[in-house]
Formats: sequence, structure tokens, C-alpha cells
Amino acid sequence: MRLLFLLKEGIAGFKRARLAATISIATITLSLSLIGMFALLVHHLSAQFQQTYGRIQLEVFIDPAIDSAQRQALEGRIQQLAAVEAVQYVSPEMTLQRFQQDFGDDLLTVLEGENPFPPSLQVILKKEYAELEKVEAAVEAIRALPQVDEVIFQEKFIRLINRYFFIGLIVATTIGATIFFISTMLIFNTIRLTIHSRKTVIEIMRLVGATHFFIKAPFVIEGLLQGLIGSLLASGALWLMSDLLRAFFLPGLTIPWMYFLFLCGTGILLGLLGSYFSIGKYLKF
Amino acid sequence: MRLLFLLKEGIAGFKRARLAATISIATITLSLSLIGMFALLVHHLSAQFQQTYGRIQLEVFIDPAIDSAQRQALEGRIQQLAAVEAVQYVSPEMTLQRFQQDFGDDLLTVLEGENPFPPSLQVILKKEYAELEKVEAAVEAIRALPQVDEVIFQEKFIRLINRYFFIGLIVATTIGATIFFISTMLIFNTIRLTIHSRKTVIEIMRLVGATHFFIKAPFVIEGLLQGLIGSLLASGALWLMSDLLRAFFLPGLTIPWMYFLFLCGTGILLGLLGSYFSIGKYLKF
Amino acid sequence: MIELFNISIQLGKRQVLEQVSLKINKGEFVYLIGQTGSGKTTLLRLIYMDVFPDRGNVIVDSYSSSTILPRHVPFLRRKVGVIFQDFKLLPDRNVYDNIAFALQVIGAPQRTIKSRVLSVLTRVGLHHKRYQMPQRLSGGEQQRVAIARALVNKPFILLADEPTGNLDPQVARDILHLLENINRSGTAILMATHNYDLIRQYPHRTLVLENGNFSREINPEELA
Amino acid sequence: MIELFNISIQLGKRQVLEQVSLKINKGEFVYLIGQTGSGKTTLLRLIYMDVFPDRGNVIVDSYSSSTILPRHVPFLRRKVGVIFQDFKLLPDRNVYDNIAFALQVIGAPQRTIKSRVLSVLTRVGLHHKRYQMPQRLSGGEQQRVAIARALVNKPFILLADEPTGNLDPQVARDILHLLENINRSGTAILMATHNYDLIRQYPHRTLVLENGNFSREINPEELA
Ligand SMILES: Nc1ncnc2c1ncn2[C@@H]1O[C@H](COP(=O)(O)OP(=O)(O)OP(=O)(O)O)[C@@H](O)[C@H]1O
Ligand SMILES: Nc1ncnc2c1ncn2[C@@H]1O[C@H](COP(=O)(O)OP(=O)(O)OP(=O)(O)O)[C@@H](O)[C@H]1O
Ligand SMILES: [Mg+2]
Ligand SMILES: [Mg+2]
Repeated sequence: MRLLFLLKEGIAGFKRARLAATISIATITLSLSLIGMFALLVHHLSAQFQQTYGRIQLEVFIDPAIDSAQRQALEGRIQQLAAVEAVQYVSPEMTLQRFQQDFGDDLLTVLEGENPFPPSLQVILKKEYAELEKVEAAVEAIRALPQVDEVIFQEKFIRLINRYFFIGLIVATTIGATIFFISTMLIFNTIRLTIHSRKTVIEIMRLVGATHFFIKAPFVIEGLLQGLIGSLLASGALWLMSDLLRAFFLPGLTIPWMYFLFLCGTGILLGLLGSYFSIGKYLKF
Repeated sequence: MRLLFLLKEGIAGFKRARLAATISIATITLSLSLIGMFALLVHHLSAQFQQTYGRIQLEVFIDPAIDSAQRQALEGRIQQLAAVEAVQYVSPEMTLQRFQQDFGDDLLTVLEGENPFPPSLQVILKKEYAELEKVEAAVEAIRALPQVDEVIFQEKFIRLINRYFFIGLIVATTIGATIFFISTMLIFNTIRLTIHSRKTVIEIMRLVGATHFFIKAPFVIEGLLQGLIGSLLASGALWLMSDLLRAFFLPGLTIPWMYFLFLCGTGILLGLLGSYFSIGKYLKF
Repeated sequence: MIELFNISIQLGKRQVLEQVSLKINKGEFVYLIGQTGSGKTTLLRLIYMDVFPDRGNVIVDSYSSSTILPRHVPFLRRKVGVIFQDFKLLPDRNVYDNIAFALQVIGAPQRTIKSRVLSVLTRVGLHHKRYQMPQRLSGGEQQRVAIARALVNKPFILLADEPTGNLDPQVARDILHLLENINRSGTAILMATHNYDLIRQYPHRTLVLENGNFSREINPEELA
Repeated sequence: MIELFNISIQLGKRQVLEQVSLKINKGEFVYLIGQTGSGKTTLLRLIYMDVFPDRGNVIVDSYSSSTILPRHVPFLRRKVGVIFQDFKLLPDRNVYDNIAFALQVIGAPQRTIKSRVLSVLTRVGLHHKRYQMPQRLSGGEQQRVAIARALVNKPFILLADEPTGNLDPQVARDILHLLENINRSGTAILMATHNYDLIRQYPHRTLVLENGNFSREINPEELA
């Protein structure tokens, strides 16, 4: 009964201060869309990056005199290593072709028709083994196998990618944290201002004998509802934007549903806390 | 005299509505810092990227029988091409070393002690010639020279870099534009709310015989000052943040002074327009 | 039931009341007069504990100003009906809701609220304006809403600050009639007023506030 | 100089005034009485053109309600001094600045403002409260600030809406004395009031608003 009344009052607050409520909701919507979009893009790009560069490939050059059965036995042994995801045989011709792709069509001319490459196995490591030490351990293990001549991997490349990824992550986290912090401040400020614009009402309520709880509750409920509405709108906006981005630039973009949960949770929490703390200032006794 | 009075009134507005003014300024500061920081980081990273990957290198393999004087003449002719920034001689040994770096220390073992590479010239193109067609034109021009056996360039690599750079730029621009748009909305909304909280005052001024101009001017001046203060604070924040980032993550980071000009201009403009349009609603006649 | 012991209070730089004592018994009707700025409103604010005395003690029912906890103040206020000089109507809700609010605060059930609000609105003659917003009412109508709100939860004392300032003499008499009825049913009334005519027509104990203190209690006939 | 021709006006759903006509000559002093809600404030608002009539025409000085441009309304208002029933003081500045504002609006030089404001504050007896904020003043003090602001730029007509509602009889008489002085120097005065005592003591032409129209002009002696 009592609770129902406070809930109704909270909803009535929207009508009573329409501009203020609208602007609160708009602030929440805008801020959360920004946070959501940023997080989504960073998430997507870093996932793509990891997919492209996150799996280390080793070239295992093997004894050119090896026969087919022996080679398959070797492949089997490599495959059994914990770090290995997949093994594939690469003939000398294929290696030459790959070099040609990387260094231009005319490598053959440069090499004057000879194929200097031995047969090799392409070994793809599991995602969890992208760090330099783990790669090196895997290389040692393979190198120790019989009939393996040499294992080659692009150490510099791994270092470079790791470093760029790390910088990118730090920069993105910095920007993201800043956006989040700033958004929180903006939402709190807006709510504070909307409550400030109703300080006469609060003052009168006090004088008529309303308890703090009775004055606070509708404002807090209103804040919570504003947060909810704002975050639902933000979820919608995010969904639309991701659809557009997917259509035009980033074909693989998808939003995990956790995002919507996170947006709504954050919106509700901010609306609730914002109004709870703002109203405190206008209630002395 | 009159103007002086309106200016004084504008400044007095701060004292008269301290909370509202503070929150307006805070909103402007926070929004502009965010915009500034984002722009600065994108700017810096894209500049770094262009410096690293923006210059195309060609490998010009030349007749192994060439003598030193002929080679220098050839270098001179290549150097004279419009697209070329620098030319450097690379001996077969140096080429082998480079391959070793790229493909692991043990390439020599694989190649069984032979050096299959001819001498070559490393040609660096000017920054303006990073696009695929221009590169191809330059390659054709060099290929047409006597004693040039082959010109190799990493077409796939150029395409890839161009594409990533393009996607990165689009994503950054989208986020940047969104941040800017959202910030503008937030600033406008806050100003609107601060003016709304003074609608009684505006109403009374009207009734006492103040002209629209007379009511508006102090509010607009106040908005302008809020914008100025907010953007100065944002400039300060940006400067501090860039200092921190420089110290810890991005050694080469510098802020062009245009940034501060842009922040102040934007702040003033938003403060001015925001208050100008907000107050309009409360002035019927 | 209401007692002020040697109250002194300063507001801003001004010593508004100095060593004021006062006792109002259950069911009494007391007028409070005195020049503009003599401290009538301040004295009423002391009783509903919107301000606290610098020295001395205010006792209202079982509450004392020197020992009351902030969280108990609302409960005191529910027992005291106040007609504010500047009305203090909630600008964001209509007449009905303004009055209902005083009952919602104490958690009255919806049906009680409805019948009580409508009956008190009829008593002050504003039944037909119950859905109007306060800022669209005339000054006198707003004052009557303020009166209705103070009456609606049947306080044991009614503090009326200039309740007839915006009313024409006929309506003012009606209101005083109403207040006397309420008083007769046991509610004490303390009414600050400038309307000596009214005091003469409805004479009661009359206190004069002067130079921060009660100079005297006067006889209604003495009034200029 | 002020004429209302067959004014009708509806506010919300209520027909407040119906076919009202009125003429006030230069330098006249006119009382406006009538029950709460009879439309006195509305009639004054028509004169300072805060509302416009549905039918009929209001003429003030050289301005006519049917032809005036919105941007000229402020200039009309500067010639008309208004004492609002709810004071309408600017809550964000002190007493001095509230009164000065009416002169700043018309671009008066600083020195004129200072001397005029201080002299009018002395006349209403609030010189010592000039740096106080309005919400810290008593009801009667606020009313006197409102009076001072209406007087300060020497309007040719003064519209006074219940200017003595919050004042004790002595101060009310002082204010009426002041208004008569101002009237004698040529300013017309139209004063809405419920204070019949005052009308009897300072008799002038008195209009009675009833059922949306002037029922009659009455003789002060007739007042109940
Ligand atoms: N917060 C405050 N700060 C400074 N002075 C104050 C404050 N509140 C009231 N005063 C002063 O205290 C005095 C008493 O005010 P109060 O409102 O009690 O008078 P009052 O008797 O109700 O007058 P009125 O009949 O005009 O309503 C006034 O002179 C007023 O200016
Ligand atoms: N904006 C509005 N919408 C609806 N009704 C209104 C509006 N403004 C005024 N009224 C109604 O018009 C009537 C006349 O109001 P007005 O303020 O002119 O009365 P008044 O004679 O000044 O009364 P009082 O003596 O109480 O001040 C009132 O009944 C009021 O409720
Ligand atoms: Mg008072
Ligand atoms: Mg009125």
C-alpha cells in the first residue's frame, strides 16, 4: 500500500518535472550509448586482431630424405604436444610459392629457377601459447624430435605484435575509463541539477511533516526509472549503431547480450545512486 | 556603460546560481577534455602509424655483373625520379642477413650455405606515393631502366596496411563524431536545465519591463564565460593528461597549440549558443 | 501542552526574540499581533521546529527543542497544522493532491484521504477548484488551500500565520468562523494577524510582540 | 489615459471578466474591491498586458492591446508601476538590487539609481535592510520592498494588488499616506484591496467587481 504509493509518486515525478526528467534520461542515454559503443568497438577490434595475429605459426624444416610414412609419424608426434593446434605438410614447391607471394611474383627469376627450400611442416600453436616464452618452449620441444632440421619463427614479429597490442589495449582502456568516469560525473551532475530545481518542493514536504524516507523514496524511484529508461534507450541505440556498422564497415560485428545487461545495470545503479546522494543535501531535518 | 552593466550582470550570474553554474562548467570541462583527449590520441597514433608504415620500400635487383661506377650512375637516375625519396645499395650479403632476420637465424642452414641473392638497391618512395597505383607507376619506371633485373614490392602488405588504416580511421572518426555530438547535446542540455531553474527570475524580469535583449544578454554572457572557463580547464586537463601519457606510454606525444585554440573556440561557441537558444523559450513577450 | 521558556533567537545579525516565554493550553485560542518584522513568524517557526532557539527551550506535546532528534521532527510536525504566511503550496500538483499530501505523509489509506480532503475542500469553499494548479488560483483561493491543508489531518494545535491577509472581509469572517468551530472541538489555535477588525469581532486572548518580547496581553477593545 | 472597452476574458475554463468597461483619468485614485476570485488581479494583469482580452480593447497611454507589438510591451510596463499580490521579488539578489533592477532596465545611470533607490527605501522604512535577501525578510518587509520597486521609476500609474495584506494597521496607514502623496504629485493609482477599514479612512472612488463585472461604484460609508 505504502510502497505502491511511493512508486506512483516516483512515476508522477516525470510529469511534474518533465524537462528535468527528459534531460536526465537524455544524459543517461547518451552517456551509456557512448560507453557501450566504445566498449563494443574495442572488443570487436581486439578480437579480430587476436584472431588474425594471435596464433603463432612455426615453420618446421625437415630432412629432405624423409619418406611419407616417417613424415606422418612425425606429424603425429608434433600434434600430440600440448601447445600444438594443427600441423600441415608443406612441400618445397608450396614454400617457394609462399615466398613468391610475400616477395613479389618474380622471386623465381631472382633465384634463377632453382628451388632452395627443403620440405617443411607448418605448425599452428594454440591461442594460449602466443607468448614468447611459451613459443620458445614449444620450438625447443619440436627441435628435439628426430628428422627435424630446423624450426623457424618470427620472433621480432611476435614481439612487435605483442607490443602494439599492449599499447593499444592500454590506450583503449585509458580512453574507456575516462569516458566512463566522465559519463558518471555528467549523469550525477544532471540528476543533481534536476533535484536542485525541485528544492522548493522538498522544503515544503519537510515542513508538512514528511519523513526523510518518504521524501527520498519517490526521487530515488524516479532516478531508478530514469536510469532504466535511459539504459534501454541506450541499448536500442547501440543495437542500431552496431547494425549500421555491420552493414557498412565491420561485417563480423556482434553484440554479446551481456552488453545490454551491463548497460541496464549501470544505468539503474547510476540513476539510483545519483538521486540518492543528490537529495541528501536538501534534507537537513 | 550599458554594456558594462550587462557584463557585470553576466558575471554576477555565477554567484546567484552557484550550483547551476558549477555544473555547467563541469559539463563543459569534462566533455571538452574527452573530445580533446580522444582527438589527440587518434592523431598521435595515426601519425606514428604513418611514419612506420607510410613509406613504401622497393627492392630493385640488379645485374650481378654491374660495376661500381655503373651502379652509382643507376642510383643517380633512380634518385632523379619524382617518386623517389632515397636510394641505397644493398649487397647480396645484406639481403641474406635481412632474410635471416625475417625468417629466423637459421635460414643459412636451410639454404645450405649458399647465397642465392643478387645485389640490389633499396628504394624508399616519398610519403605522397604510398598509394598502390602510384607505387606501380614508380615500379614500371624503374623496371624500364637498363641493368635493372627485377623490382619487387609487397603489394599485399600495402593493401593490408591501407585497408587497416582506412578502417581504423573510419572507426576513430565515427567514435570521435559520436563523442562530439553527444558532448554538444550534454552541454546544451545542462545549460538548458540551469536556465530552466531560473525561470522565475526571467518571468519577473519580464514583468518589470526588461526587454528581451536586456534579459538575454547577461545569460548569454554568462554562458560564454562558462564556456571559456570550462574550455580553459579542459585545456589544462588535456595538458596534464598528455604529460602523464608521455611519461608512461607514449614518449613522442605532443599537443599542437591548435588544440587549445579549438577547445576554447568550441567551449565559447557552445556556451554562447546553448544559453542563447535555451533562454528563448522563456521569453514569449 | 505548548510552552516556550525564556527563548532567545538570533537570525542573521538580528536578535529577533529575547527571553520570550509563553504557554498555550489545550484547546486555547490565542491571537499574536505585532508590527511587521516583530518576530511573529519566527515564533511560529520555533513551535514547528523549523528553527531552534539559541537559549531557552520549546516544549510541544511530548517533544522538547533541546532533546528532539532530527528524525523525530516530522512526527512533531504532523501533530501541528501550519498555515504558512506565503502558503507554501506544492507548485507541481493540483489543489486536491496538495491537501492529500498531508495525509499521504502519515500513511492514511486512500479512502480516508479522499473523504477527508473533499470534506475539508467543501468547508473552505474550493470543492469546484480541486483539479486546478496552485499558480492558477487567485491569492485568496491559494490561502484557502493552505488553510485546508493545515486542517485536514486534525492537528492538536493549529498555527495560523496571517490566514486572512488575502481574503475579503466576508470570507475572512467565514474562515474565522471555521477556526472557532475547530477550536471548539478541542484544537488549540495560535493565529498571527494584522486584522484588528477580526479580533474585535471574535475576541480571544491576544498577545502583543514588541521589541523582541511580549510587552503585554491586551484587551481587544484597546486596539486602534 | 487608461481605458477598458467591453473586455471579456477567459482563463482556463473560467470566464473571469465579461464585458467590463472602465476609465481611469490622469491622477485619479481608484479602489477595486470584490470577493476572492472575482477577477481583480486579472483586471490589473490586463492593464500591464500580461494577459490579453478575448474581446474588447485595453488602452494604456498610447498603447492599445489590440495593436501593440510584443517588443513594445516592456516599454509599456516601464510606465506602469505594479505592486504584485505575491510580491515577485527576485530571489537571487538583495533588497537594494531588487529595487535598482527596475531602474537598470530603463538604462538609468548609476548615480541616479543609487540616490533614487536609497530615497525610496527610506520612504518605506527599509533603509537598514537594504543588503538582506528577500527570503530572509518578514512578509510585511517583502511587501514594502515590492512597493518600493513599483514606485522607484516614477510611473504615471501605479497598480497596487493588495499592497497592505501583510502589514499591520499602523504601517498600512503609513503606506496609504505614501500612496496619497504620490497620487497628489500626479500619479494615478488603481488599488485592489480587501481592507475596508482603510477605504473608510482614506475614501476614494471605489469599484466593486462581482460576477465578472462592475456591479456598481459604492460609497465608502456603505462598506460592511
Ligand atoms: N534568516 C534570516 N536572516 C536574517 N534576518 C531574518 C531572517 N529571518 C527573519 N529575519 C528578520 O527577523 C525579523 C522577524 O521576522 P518575522 O518574519 O518573524 O516577522 P513577522 O512578525 O512575521 O513580520 P510580518 O508581520 O511582516 O510577517 C525581520 O526583521 C526579518 O527581517
Ligand atoms: N490561468 C488560469 N487558469 C484558470 N483559472 C484561472 C487562471 N488565472 C486565474 N484563474 C481564475 O480566475 C479567477 C479570478 O482570479 P483573480 O486572481 O483575478 O482573482 P482576484 O480577484 O485577484 O482574487 P483575490 O482577491 O483572491 O486575489 C479565480 O477564480 C482563478 O481561479
Ligand atoms: Mg510573518
Ligand atoms: Mg488577486
